Amino acid sequence: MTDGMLVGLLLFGALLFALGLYGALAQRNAVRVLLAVELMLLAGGLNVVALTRFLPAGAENRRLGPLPLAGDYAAALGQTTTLFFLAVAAAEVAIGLAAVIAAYRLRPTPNVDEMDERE
Amino acid sequence: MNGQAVAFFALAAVGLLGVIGFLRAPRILHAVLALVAAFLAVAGLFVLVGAEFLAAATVLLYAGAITVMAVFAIMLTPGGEEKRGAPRWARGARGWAGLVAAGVGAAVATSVLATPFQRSPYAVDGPTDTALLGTLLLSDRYGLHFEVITLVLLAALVGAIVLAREEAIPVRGGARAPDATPPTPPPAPQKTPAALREPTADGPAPEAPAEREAERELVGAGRGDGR
Amino acid sequence: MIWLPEAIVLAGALASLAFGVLGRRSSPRAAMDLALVFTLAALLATAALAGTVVEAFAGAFRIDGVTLSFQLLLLVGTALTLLLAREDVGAPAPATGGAAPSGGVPAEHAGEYAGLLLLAALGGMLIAAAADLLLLFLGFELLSIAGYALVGFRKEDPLSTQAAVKYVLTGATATGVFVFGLSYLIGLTGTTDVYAAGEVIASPGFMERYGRLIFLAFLFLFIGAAYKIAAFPFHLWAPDVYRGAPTPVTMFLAVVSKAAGLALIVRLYLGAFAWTHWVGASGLRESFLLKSGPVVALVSGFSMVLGSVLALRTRDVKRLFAYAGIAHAGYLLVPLAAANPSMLDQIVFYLLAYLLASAGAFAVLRRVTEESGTSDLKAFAGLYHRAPWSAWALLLFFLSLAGIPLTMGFFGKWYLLVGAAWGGHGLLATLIVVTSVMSYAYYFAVLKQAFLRPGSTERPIRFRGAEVAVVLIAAAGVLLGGLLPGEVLRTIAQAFDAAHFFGLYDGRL
Amino acid sequence: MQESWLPWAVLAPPFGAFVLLAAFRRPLGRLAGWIGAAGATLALVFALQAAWTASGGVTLSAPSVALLSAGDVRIELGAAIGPLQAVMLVVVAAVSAFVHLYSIDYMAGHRRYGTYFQHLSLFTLAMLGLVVATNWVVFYLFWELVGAASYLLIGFDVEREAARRAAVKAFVVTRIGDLGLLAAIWGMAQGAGSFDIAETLAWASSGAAPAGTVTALGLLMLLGAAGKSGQFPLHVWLPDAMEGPTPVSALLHAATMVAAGAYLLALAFPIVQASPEVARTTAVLGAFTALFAATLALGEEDLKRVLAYSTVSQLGYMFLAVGAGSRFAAMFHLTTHAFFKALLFLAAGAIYHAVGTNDLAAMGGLARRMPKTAGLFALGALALVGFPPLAGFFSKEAVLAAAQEAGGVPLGLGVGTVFLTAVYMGRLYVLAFFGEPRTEAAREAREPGGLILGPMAGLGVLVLVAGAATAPVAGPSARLLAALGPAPEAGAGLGAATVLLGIAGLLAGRRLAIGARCPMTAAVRKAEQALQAGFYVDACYRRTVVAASVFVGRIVVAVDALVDGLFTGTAAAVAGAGRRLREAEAGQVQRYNAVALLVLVIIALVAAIRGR
Repeated sequence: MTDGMLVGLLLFGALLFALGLYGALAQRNAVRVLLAVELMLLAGGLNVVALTRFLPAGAENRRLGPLPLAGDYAAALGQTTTLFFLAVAAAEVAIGLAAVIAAYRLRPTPNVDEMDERE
Repeated sequence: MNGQAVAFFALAAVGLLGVIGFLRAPRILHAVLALVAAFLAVAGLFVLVGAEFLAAATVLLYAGAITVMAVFAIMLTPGGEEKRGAPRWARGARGWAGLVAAGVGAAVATSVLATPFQRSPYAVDGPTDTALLGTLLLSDRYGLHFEVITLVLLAALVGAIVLAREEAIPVRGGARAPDATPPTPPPAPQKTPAALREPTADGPAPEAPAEREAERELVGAGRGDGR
Repeated sequence: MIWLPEAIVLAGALASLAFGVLGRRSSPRAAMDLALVFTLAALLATAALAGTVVEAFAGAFRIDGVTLSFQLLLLVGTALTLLLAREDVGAPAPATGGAAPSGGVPAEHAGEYAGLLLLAALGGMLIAAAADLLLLFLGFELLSIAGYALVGFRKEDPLSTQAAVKYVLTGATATGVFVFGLSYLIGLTGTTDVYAAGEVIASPGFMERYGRLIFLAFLFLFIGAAYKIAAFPFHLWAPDVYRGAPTPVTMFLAVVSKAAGLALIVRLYLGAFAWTHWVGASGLRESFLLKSGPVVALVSGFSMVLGSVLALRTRDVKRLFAYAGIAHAGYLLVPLAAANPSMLDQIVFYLLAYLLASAGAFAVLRRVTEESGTSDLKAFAGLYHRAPWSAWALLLFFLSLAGIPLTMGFFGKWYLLVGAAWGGHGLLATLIVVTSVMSYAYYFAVLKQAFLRPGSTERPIRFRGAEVAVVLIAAAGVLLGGLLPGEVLRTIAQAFDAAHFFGLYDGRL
Repeated sequence: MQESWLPWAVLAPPFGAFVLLAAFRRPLGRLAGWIGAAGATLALVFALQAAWTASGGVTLSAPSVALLSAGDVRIELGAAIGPLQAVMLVVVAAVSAFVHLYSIDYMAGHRRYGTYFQHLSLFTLAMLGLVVATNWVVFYLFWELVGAASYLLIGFDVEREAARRAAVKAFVVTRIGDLGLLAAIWGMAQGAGSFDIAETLAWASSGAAPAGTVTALGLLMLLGAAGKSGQFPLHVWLPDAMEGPTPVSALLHAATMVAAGAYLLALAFPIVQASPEVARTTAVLGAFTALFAATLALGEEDLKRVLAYSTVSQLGYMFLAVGAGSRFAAMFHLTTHAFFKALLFLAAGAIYHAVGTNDLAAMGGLARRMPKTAGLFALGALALVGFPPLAGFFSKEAVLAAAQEAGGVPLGLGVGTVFLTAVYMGRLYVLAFFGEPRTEAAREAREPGGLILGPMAGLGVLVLVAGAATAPVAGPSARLLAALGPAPEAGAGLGAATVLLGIAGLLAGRRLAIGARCPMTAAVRKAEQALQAGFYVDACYRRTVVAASVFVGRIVVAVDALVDGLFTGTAAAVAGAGRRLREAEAGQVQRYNAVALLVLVIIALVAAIRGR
């Protein structure tokens, strides 16, 4: 992988993250907000995978000692990390959608700004 | 410009278009479809950097499970922003959010561009052996993580069931009825939870308007009427 | 068996969940009692580990002074929450309709209620024990996700479910920010180990090359974590969520969640960032602390001021606690901003004071709001005549929270103040004083209702046994800490020596 | 320095009484009063013993307990008694004992009899603790506790709205001063690296501290003292504090608590002295307050409020003395003032019992109905005005002699105050005791019982003899006061002048009292209205301090509205400012997240562009 490729991937990740953040902050529909957050998480995953392909800086470390297959290990580490991100993303969406449905049952609107019960 | 670069730019373009489509589409189901395109593009990028297993997982989880879940939720909660124009505050919020997103994007992009990346001599290219992933996941260190993630999913599962399940007991104050109406008698016991029923026209009368609306949206979204 | 406390809590969670499925018809409260027994057992197991410094799971899991002191705080908070939550189960919802501040959790969900509480506590404990970036993140998520569900537990109240939605959305956004920061940290350092990441950052030439991105990573991680303690800038979920959640869950968020969030910040910030030194390009020694300190100070200062100002405007007691909690989050960050050798002691001591006083106040608040069906300030009118002892207890708790002498909170604030002065942060010290004075105003607003205003009724309020227990435990703790602060502090400092936390940097484990 | 348990022993009896009363006040019934009185009396015995020892020039130091330690900084719960502390202890314990005894009858039959004595014991404990503290943190702790006890006692009659409001006002206003003290403590600890009182004072006066810092610390401390002692412009709470029971006024708001401010300055004397600016400010502030409050007293129609303004005025004398560099004069005046002002208040309480009001317009001719009370009141009044051989004459002369050092203006103000003091006391006395009874109650007024007259008589004796405390024949007391500093030399003329001024003032006061019932010209009436409005200072507070918080809130709203208006282009947002603040509490979490995140975005951008 080349320098340019890495920078391209990181820039794409930054863009994905920024757009996701925009969606999370500006969308009114709760489902859309949740999906926008997924974009942010995916951007993080992409970053790790790209960076660990390129820079296994932790290949030697006083605390962890030398590692076998340093380069492959680092790449696998990055992908494992992203797997965890994916799993967490799924859990967040599940609970988020459940909450939206529960709120909708009492007050039929999926829009966050209309969820404003005051006594 | 080699093949890799071409593939990268193509995938990135598809991804961006997908995300923008997701943000701009007036109908939420269109938005979700656009998002699927973006997810697939990211999966393609994963293949490009040699993370094939991850690509498969992304397709399954994001393009598959999460999107389907979202569609379910959308069907169950009709009446989105299409109904009325955004209130004044929402227009203001867009300005703020745009400012924040632009700022964050600019900060990260500037930093990335200004950083002199240096490829480590250890770095490897080519696809990663999926077996290594498996070994890592069951290693001393990440075995613990693996167990904890099951707990996270367990918590999500239990929490989602508790929240989304419709109680057998009647909900006080008229769950479906608007605030002003007098309390309606509790609906007759239903065999299937309402949350899982298909939106058909033969439902109980008080619930019809909401579900009709869902139907209308589905039709409008061009996904067929399911009948 | 250094993971015994976690194992016990996990067993408790699973047992409660199983009990909820199998035996819910017989005696719903038994699930809560079961959970409480497991929590107390875990408390004992944790206490038995005092003084241990050891690692497991290839260094991902670490027991040291910080771990144990935070875990003890979390378990005490969880136990008190369970005591309060016990009364929620199967209790009839108040007759005032959907907008009531609290209300019953359906008896058939008792098992899930207890199980999720314990899972959330387990997430907090994992945070406290994690020396691994991913494990920290997973603990954070376990705590958050269980919390989202708990907030929406009063399913028949729109306030509760809508609070859950807001909590999820804000939380998910914060998670996104956190993950993005994490991706850069893990990607650039190539390791998920907190301390190893710190070593990589400190390695020669690394910061020259990747300093910008590392700083951004720190910024994102810190902001994402600040959400959990309801600190600026992700602080505004707190009022609505505190208001809508069942009161025991509000207390859990105010106390346990905050402690866990602080553990997250301590582990992450001090482990990987703040303590790293390297020789810069100019040949001078540089430290990350100098770069990150102002950010922490800013977040801390904004939290204090915003929380205090907003608290002055509210008339709802649960929301008031949320705003005050934002200010307290600001206080708790002061030691990190004004880094000094005993900052961990300061945090733990203040956290303990805050935990005890809040728990007691929530116990009183729960009963009072339940009786009157509203959490408006006027619910407290005439409390002195309806339940004099609880009114006095409330006075004690509020005095402690406001930091008035002879209570634990006073010494907590003094200690922070000393620390801030020590670290040379005059402005933060001033803010502590000024916002404390503002806090007198809003705490006294409640006390004024309780002592000086006639209530609409003179009918005595009868407290449930579990609530009385919480109030008594909290009052005893606040008084003990107020009268013998030195002893309490010494106990904290000795039994759970925070210095071990930095042991890695001294060549010790 | 001498190791001794005595400093703790002084605190023990009131503490014991407080605990007893807190635990068993209901079953104790009438006994509660006696327990409180016993506690105070025992404390007095220990205080006298400590004073005796301290007069030998030693400082009694009690074993201390470490309260907190943070690195090098230690906070110790210690106690010590030097000459300064000994004087203060005796004054506090003595007045407290008399007030306790007096209250046994005075408060008899009150619904919250036991609670009253519980609060009183708590106050005595806190006040004594404040005096013996060796550490600023502990000092501050007791300082706040004293304030809390004051809050409880002012608002003791919770049923009355006025009492509740006065309690809150006292709490808030003194807190402004407390902030100053807190800041001063913090600054001293910063500079000296210690919270120990002796160490910080040594640091401040050693010259090691930068002059600017010392001045700032001194001014902050002055702010703290002014808040507690009701000095201008923080005096507004003291007259309102008269809503508390009269014995409370005598103990807290005349003799001891309000004198804590003067005591603080005497304690921190090295700081005051180390900075000429602070000394000058203190002297001018004190002298001005003395005159200012005396003027306010002229227009009051309420007996207790006249005495309250008089207290503010006399406290001004103490500040003047400290500022002029004489700790001796300040503490001497503090002592005598405690005795005669407590006497005056107790007599006022007796009148209130007999007439049922504090309104001067409802009195008159009481001298015939209550001769003993009238006599004792006259004794106190003459001491206040400063007639020899009463206590007030000597101490006031010492203050004025010291004021000569401070320059012409403070001296002039101080001497002028002598005249005004005589005027308002003369007017008060004539209105209350001479002429014809103006109400039925005044006609039926009766002398109080022995348990009320007794403590008054006791204080009367002290007022008679305390003037001689500095004379060599007095032995220990003279040595004790002499240890505080040299007695200022007074010219022979000064004493004579004050006496003449006093006589002239009394006569003028008599005229004023009689004239009060004559038709007055519009101008005089208007001036009097201005005086009764407290020189508008109260209204001024309402307009500034209270309004300021509202104002800040409005600014926040306005800024928010402005920003919003920029984005949405709606001018209506400005009009709906009030509604918008409510919205800020409501649920639009997303937008607020966005706005809040903006701050961090800016940091990120700056970091990215600057390079780390």
